[in-house]
Amino acid sequence: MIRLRYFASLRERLGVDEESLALPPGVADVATLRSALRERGGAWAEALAETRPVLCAVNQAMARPGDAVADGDEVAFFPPVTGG
Amino acid sequence: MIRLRYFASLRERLGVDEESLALPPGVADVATLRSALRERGGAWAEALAETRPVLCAVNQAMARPGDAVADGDEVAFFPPVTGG
Amino acid sequence: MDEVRVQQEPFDAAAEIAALRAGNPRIGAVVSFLGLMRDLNEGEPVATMTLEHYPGMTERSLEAIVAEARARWDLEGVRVVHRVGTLRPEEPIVLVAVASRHRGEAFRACEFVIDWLKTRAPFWKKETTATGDRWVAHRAADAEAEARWGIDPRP
Amino acid sequence: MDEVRVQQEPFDAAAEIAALRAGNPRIGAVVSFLGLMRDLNEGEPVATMTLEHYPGMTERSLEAIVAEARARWDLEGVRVVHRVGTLRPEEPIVLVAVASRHRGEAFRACEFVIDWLKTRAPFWKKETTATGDRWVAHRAADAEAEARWGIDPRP
Repeated sequence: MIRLRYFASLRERLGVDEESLALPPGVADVATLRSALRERGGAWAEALAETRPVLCAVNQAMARPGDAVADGDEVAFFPPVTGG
Repeated sequence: MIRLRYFASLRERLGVDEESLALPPGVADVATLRSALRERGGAWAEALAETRPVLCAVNQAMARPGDAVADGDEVAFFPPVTGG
Repeated sequence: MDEVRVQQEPFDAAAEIAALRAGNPRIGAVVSFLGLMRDLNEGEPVATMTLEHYPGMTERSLEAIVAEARARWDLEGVRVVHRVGTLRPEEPIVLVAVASRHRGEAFRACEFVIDWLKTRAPFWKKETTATGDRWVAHRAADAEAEARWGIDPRP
Repeated sequence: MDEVRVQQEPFDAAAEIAALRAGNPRIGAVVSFLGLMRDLNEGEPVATMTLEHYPGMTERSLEAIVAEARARWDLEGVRVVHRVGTLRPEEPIVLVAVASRHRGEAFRACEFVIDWLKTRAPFWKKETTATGDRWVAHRAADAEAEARWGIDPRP
């Protein structure tokens, strides 16, 4: 199982702030996880489209598309940050 | 007459903080004034030696050696500044 | 000493700076950045702003930014306090205060911390305007400001 | 609003910054530099420091520096407060606070003002150490810091 979290405009678009998920088959990194979520269609396909600037954190550290995702991880998706 | 002022280490070396002076003959700018004061000899020759980093202000604005000095001016000599 | 904090309540910048430099007579310079809520963004009046964050990751990312500043410059202390929740115009959003022996290091490190914070710390602003709520868009200028500092080894 | 001041008494940095930004919701950034007396200079412990200045010219030169900063950057306010007289370690010597809409201008202008002040404002420091009094020497680093900003039309 992985824990998924969504923040800010992405959370609003998807209508969910967090969920637990069995690691889908073929998912080994951030890019394949994002792609698997896109396949849910609708808001998911739109909000996580490759052209959208979506950031990802794995275990609360910024991650790149090629970074590994494994069972037990906390993975978050969110828009570019705007604090400060 | 011009009003002369001295500050910080220069004031201490010369033992005077201000004086009034009739503009000496031949003095028309900062460089010739400094040279005329050097001719007093002793501490004056030493403290105002050309090799010393002495700054000058004419009428309370930083001045260069070629800047004019005229009757009625306030002229100050002092070491490089160290505030802040 | 170093400290990073995320809080709902307003902070007291003077008290933060006093704590930063207390009992350290080696400090010759404190440079601080105070980020304030403006009443106008992209030409439209803004009534209130709500700051969302990612609890846990926020603190970790601020600590990582401070550690990076420490590695780059010789500093005596760094303090970052960032508010979340609802704010009004003129209210402080963030304080970054850096103490060092000489001023150059404090200026560099303070600007570095806020530049990295603006692109790496998980905060998001939502504005309430007369025409409704809107999420604030990431400024291209912030990405450029971050890029000036070069790349760190982490992603 | 802009203000420059030279005074014997300690100043309240928080009150100065509050006055700088009071009632101006356009301000998004305040960058401030606080210069503090260190207990050690060039390896020797310093007990007290006495600051001398050139009354009249000091205020004029600070005003000229602020005017130059105003001409170079789009600012909402600048405040400079400098102490004279006798100070002890950890005491604030000078505050430079700059307010602007966005942070880049405030960082640039704040550092510019303190860099110019360090080479152009008529203040002199005398330190009291265990081995006697000594005038502080001008730092070459300060001349270099000033030179980065380029030459102004005045001498």
